[in-house]
Amino acid sequence: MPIDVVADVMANRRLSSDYNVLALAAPAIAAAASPGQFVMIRPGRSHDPLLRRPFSVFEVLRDQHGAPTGISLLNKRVGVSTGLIYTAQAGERVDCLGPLGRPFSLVDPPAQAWMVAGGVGLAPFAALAEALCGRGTTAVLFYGARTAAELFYLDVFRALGVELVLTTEDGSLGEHGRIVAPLERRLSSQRTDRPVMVYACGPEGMLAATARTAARHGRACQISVERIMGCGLGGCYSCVVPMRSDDGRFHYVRSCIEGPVLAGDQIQWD
Amino acid sequence: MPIDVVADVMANRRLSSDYNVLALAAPAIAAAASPGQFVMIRPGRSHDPLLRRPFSVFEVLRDQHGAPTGISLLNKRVGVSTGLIYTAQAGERVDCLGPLGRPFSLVDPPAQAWMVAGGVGLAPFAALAEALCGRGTTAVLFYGARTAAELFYLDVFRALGVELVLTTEDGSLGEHGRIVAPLERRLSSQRTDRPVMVYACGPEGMLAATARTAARHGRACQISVERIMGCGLGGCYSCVVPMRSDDGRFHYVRSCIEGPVLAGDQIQWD
Amino acid sequence: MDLTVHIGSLTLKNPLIAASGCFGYGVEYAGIVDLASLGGVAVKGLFLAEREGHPPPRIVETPAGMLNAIGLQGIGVHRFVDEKLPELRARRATVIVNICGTTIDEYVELARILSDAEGVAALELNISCPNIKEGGITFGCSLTGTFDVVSAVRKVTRLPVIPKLTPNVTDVASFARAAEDAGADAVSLVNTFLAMVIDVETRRPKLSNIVGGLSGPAIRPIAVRMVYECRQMVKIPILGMGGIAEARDAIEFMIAGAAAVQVGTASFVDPFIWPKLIDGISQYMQRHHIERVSDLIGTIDTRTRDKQWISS
Amino acid sequence: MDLTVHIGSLTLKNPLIAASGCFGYGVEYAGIVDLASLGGVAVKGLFLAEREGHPPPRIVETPAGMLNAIGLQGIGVHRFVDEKLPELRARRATVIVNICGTTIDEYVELARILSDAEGVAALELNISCPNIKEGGITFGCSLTGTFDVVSAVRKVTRLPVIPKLTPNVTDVASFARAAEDAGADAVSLVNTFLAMVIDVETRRPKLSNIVGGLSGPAIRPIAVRMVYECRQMVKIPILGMGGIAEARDAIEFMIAGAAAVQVGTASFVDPFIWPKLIDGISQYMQRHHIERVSDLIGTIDTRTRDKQWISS
Ligand SMILES: Cc1cc2nc3c(=O)[nH]c(=O)nc-3n(C[C@H](O)[C@H](O)[C@H](O)COP(=O)(O)OP(=O)(O)OC[C@H]3O[C@@H](n4cnc5c(N)ncnc54)[C@H](O)[C@@H]3O)c2cc1C
Ligand SMILES: Cc1cc2nc3c(=O)[nH]c(=O)nc-3n(C[C@H](O)[C@H](O)[C@H](O)COP(=O)(O)OP(=O)(O)OC[C@H]3O[C@@H](n4cnc5c(N)ncnc54)[C@H](O)[C@@H]3O)c2cc1C
Ligand SMILES: Cc1cc2nc3c(=O)[nH]c(=O)nc-3n(C[C@H](O)[C@H](O)[C@H](O)COP(=O)(O)O)c2cc1C
Ligand SMILES: Cc1cc2nc3c(=O)[nH]c(=O)nc-3n(C[C@H](O)[C@H](O)[C@H](O)COP(=O)(O)O)c2cc1C
Ligand code: FES
Ligand code: FES
Repeated sequence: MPIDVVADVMANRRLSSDYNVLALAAPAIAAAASPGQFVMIRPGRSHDPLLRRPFSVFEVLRDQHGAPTGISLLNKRVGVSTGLIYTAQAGERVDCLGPLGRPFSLVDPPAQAWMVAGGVGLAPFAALAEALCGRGTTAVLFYGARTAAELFYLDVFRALGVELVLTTEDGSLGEHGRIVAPLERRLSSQRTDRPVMVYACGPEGMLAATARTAARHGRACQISVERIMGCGLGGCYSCVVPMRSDDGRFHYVRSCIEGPVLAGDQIQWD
Repeated sequence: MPIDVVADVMANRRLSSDYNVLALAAPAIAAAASPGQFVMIRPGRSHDPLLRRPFSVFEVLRDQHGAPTGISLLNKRVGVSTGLIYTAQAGERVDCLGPLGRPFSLVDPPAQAWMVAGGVGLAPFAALAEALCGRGTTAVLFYGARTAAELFYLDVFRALGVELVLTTEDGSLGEHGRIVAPLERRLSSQRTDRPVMVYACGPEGMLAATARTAARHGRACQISVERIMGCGLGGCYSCVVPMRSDDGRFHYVRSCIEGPVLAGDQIQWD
Repeated sequence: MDLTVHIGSLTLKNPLIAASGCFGYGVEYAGIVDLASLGGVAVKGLFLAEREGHPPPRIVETPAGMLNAIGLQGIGVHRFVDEKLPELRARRATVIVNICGTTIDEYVELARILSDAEGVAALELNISCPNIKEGGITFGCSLTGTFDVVSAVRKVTRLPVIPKLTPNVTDVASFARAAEDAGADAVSLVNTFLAMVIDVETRRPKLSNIVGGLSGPAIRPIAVRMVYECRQMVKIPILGMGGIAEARDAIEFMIAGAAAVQVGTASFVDPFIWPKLIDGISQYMQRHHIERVSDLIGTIDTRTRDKQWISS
Repeated sequence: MDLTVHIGSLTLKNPLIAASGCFGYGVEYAGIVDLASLGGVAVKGLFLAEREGHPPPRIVETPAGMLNAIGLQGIGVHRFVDEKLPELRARRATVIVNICGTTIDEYVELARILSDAEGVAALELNISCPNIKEGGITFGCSLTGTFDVVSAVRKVTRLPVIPKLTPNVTDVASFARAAEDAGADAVSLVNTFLAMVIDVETRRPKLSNIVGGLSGPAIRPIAVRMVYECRQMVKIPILGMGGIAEARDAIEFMIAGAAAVQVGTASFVDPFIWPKLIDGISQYMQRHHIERVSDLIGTIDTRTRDKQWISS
């Protein structure tokens, strides 16, 4: 069951002029969260902004004994609430409801885990990588951003033993271009008897391309979708994603409770 | 002409669980303000709360050379915006428009100045007392509050040479009861050939009683009224006060531009 | 302290109802709220058949409000009765079913089916959904349409019949009167205000449906006025709603004339709102020495004051 | 870059007008805004005679909005012409006079007086003030009333005639049509939404007038929808308003169909808003390579998308 806490801001680390990592004191949510789940955040108490906003659980924070103390969010400033989260100061309080949604399902060796992240779509993968590496699963992170300065936490992933494949749109780091290109090449070169699970999160165009690429290569693919969410609990039906129906048509499912992680080959990309 | 500044909060001094003094960096407003004028404050940038709120200029703050650096507000938390002002932290920014309205007119010796303050109605009198004492005018502050802990800045007034007459509703300091009682007695005992100007700010009941008492004793009285203000500039007609007309009826004047200081004997108290 | 209120033959244990479309089918919230602790649960608007609703984007936030154009995605009445009602019954929820139709016959058919089902406490007739042409809004914007659909449903059910009125009319009270005349047990108001937001960068509407319904605190003062107007026009109870986010707001609607209130948008913001609302109402009653919450209904004091002064 | 827009025979130097009742008689703001820099100044609603208006409290804040029930306090048309118009003229303001009457004859009389006065650019007929019974709202809520008052004024003046419509009706576009049919040069919309707030501690309305008009960002999405609806019904220009607080909002109204916009409540919050709005609009035009601001009017793109996905 999700819980709602008034979480103290423990720290706010600015990564760039648009990105920051906000650490929230929320031990119970931290203890309950699985990789791929999200929280609904409300950074103020007025009616403007009104609704909460969904954020992936980026890291589970722990004290020196390993006990969960809180979570962090990787935030990209795009509008009102993400702006408030960008400027939040330690000591402020933020309403935090979670953990919510269906997490990623993890794979064990010999299966490999390939994570595909675009921009702020990196958010669910820090926790996922930790969980995967913890069970010895070989993990690769395909990570694309606009520019080198927006490729974050590379050391953290390296320290976990994750292989990094990077792209930037301006060519300032890694391969020049979009992240689906190296993913595609690697899928083509991977022996088909070596099991691979593809995980993806990022802009919708990238998700669609990843799902199609994975499908073409016969690889299962778990997509974390990002829809506008009114409630995060299945109450409002705002967050729907079209899923293929048996009759060749589609039906809408609520990505907050049936997702945010959905099977790439079942989503109706159009 | 009023100016609008995005003022840095320089300090926030809590006086009690409801009262605080907020220091704002606003040199130009500080330089232009006269005692009795007010500013329109907006402590946030969202549409909720929406409108600015009026606050008296409490102190004009100066650097060591005496140059104005900002103003302070004496704030009493009663609702949304005053709540935000109560919790504002140094470094936050606050929209501040002013100075606005007609100030008190000052009196010179031998006239005495008797200031009558109820609760947060103390706000305009720190600046007024400073100006009056600066010109050698004998000043008395009649100051009533609920309880001793809500009588603020007594030392400041004493240091200026202001005589203090205090009342509390619970009798914890000064006379037990309301402030109009000692004012009334003092007016009765004051020789009529000794000129006195009464200044008053506070709850409306107190203002009406003060105005009536002053009138009964033939003393001029300047009242600073507090009305709900939409704009502070004469644009909305929300802040009106009924003033006596020659024909025995009344007409409404906008207290933001014709006040907030109005002649007590011309206000239609009813 | 007595929190019960009466809506026709129905007694609610308190005046707080989860608003239709804002609480799924109720079962989604079973882990968060004790459904039996609510005065009622108005489930998502149901047609006879399943519907997919509108393509996303389906909501957009606005100042102190939100627009929605869900398009009444839903599982249809049969699956509701089979799949959701048993759990709602087991959890002892007071279930108000919000029904939508294209024709009077559809409303009648829905009413028949739901009258036969076990565990339905009342029918709320959605004749006010602004987002789909076939969602009864043609009934809701016409006095005779309102009268006709309410009378037809009235004839086939013993359940309390509660038409839900649209605020997008000149004189909402006349619609309340038409509903009362047709035999409604109560009226619900307001549904959402027809509205739109345009993305200026693309010049396209932010909702796929172009227009949507405005809900949330932004509309509260209009909704309170409408409840107040209807209170003067009809005797049947009013279920008031529109932007309730705190106990104070619920009390405001009751003072304006509502016998019970519904909460929609605010429960998105705070799904744990229900016990807070009940506590807040109880504290208010204690502070004001009010024994029965129903003693608040319609007690607004509108004596004009000659007084020019706020306090004194 | 060309910011001019045309309202009938009138050319405004930009589409930004100070909304009536929110800018006094204009002269109050002369020290803050260069009045000549505005597209127009709609002065406070004027009756023939002086009026004191309603007792305070006259406004109350609501979520992202405010209610007002000023009650049209005003100096009457004669004092306006004598005392205010000369200064407005001297400051080269484009003056739109908002007029109110109890009878058609009063509107006609006001129109006559103002047509003879020097320095009036247009007449805005206030047939939509929700706060006073005698403020024309009876005309504003009836199609024939709207038609009759507009035609009567039309006959006696060559000034552009701009009825201001109320949003408190089922179908605002039909009122725009009635106004157009009667010879209006443009329509203004929206006036405020009838609303109320009750103080739960005292159970009294927060406004002395019980009800008041809701304005501010809260109503913006409803107002935009109404402009969009009217745009489809009439050819005459629309002066759009309701909650505009940023350049983006003004542009949104224009894309929805407004030829010009008015700003009320937001100028209380930020009296220095005008140059910011002009800058914001200019920057938008530059970014989107728009040469004439009038090229924005009604350019909303409502092609339905089959697309299920927001970005791609
Ligand atoms: C399951 C999930 C997990 C997410 N995780 C993260 C994360 O870890 N870090 C992060 O920075 N962002 C994340 N997002 C996206 C984030 O929720 C939006 O960026 C945020 O809601 C925008 O809020 P705002 O007030 O800043 O923007 P607004 O001012 O409301 O709008 C700005 C833009 O953001 C879009 N938008 C608004 N609300 C949402 C929403 N709920 N979802 C998606 N887009 C929206 C609007 O269409 C608009 O284009 C996640 C979204 C989902 C659904
Ligand atoms: C000229 C003038 C000078 C003032 N100086 C000071 C001062 O120095 N220090 C100080 O603490 N307060 C001062 N006030 C009062 C202060 O403006 C209000 O307390 C404040 O506006 C309340 O805002 P809020 O958002 O906290 O309250 P809200 O949540 O808006 O309302 C809470 C209560 O305050 C009342 N109220 C709301 N707005 C106003 C308003 N504009 N004026 C009066 N009452 C209002 C409401 O009726 C309600 O009862 C002054 C008022 C005026 C007119
Ligand atoms: C997402 C959403 C879906 C809604 N669906 C329905 C519905 O199916 N049937 C209905 O009668 N009202 C529906 N409504 C209207 C609400 O029940 C309620 O009347 C309105 O939102 C005002 O209340 P609020 O401001 O508390 O949300 C919906 C509202 C929202 C926000
Ligand atoms: C305090 C106040 C007074 C108003 N007075 C008038 C008026 O005299 N005549 C009129 O036509 N509209 C009047 N209005 C309505 C505004 O002109 C405008 O239509 C409405 O406020 C919506 O715009 P906004 O949201 O930008 O304020 C008034 C509005 C306010 C807030
Ligand atoms: S966000 Fe409300 S149903 Fe998914
Ligand atoms: S506050 Fe607007 S006229 Fe005085």
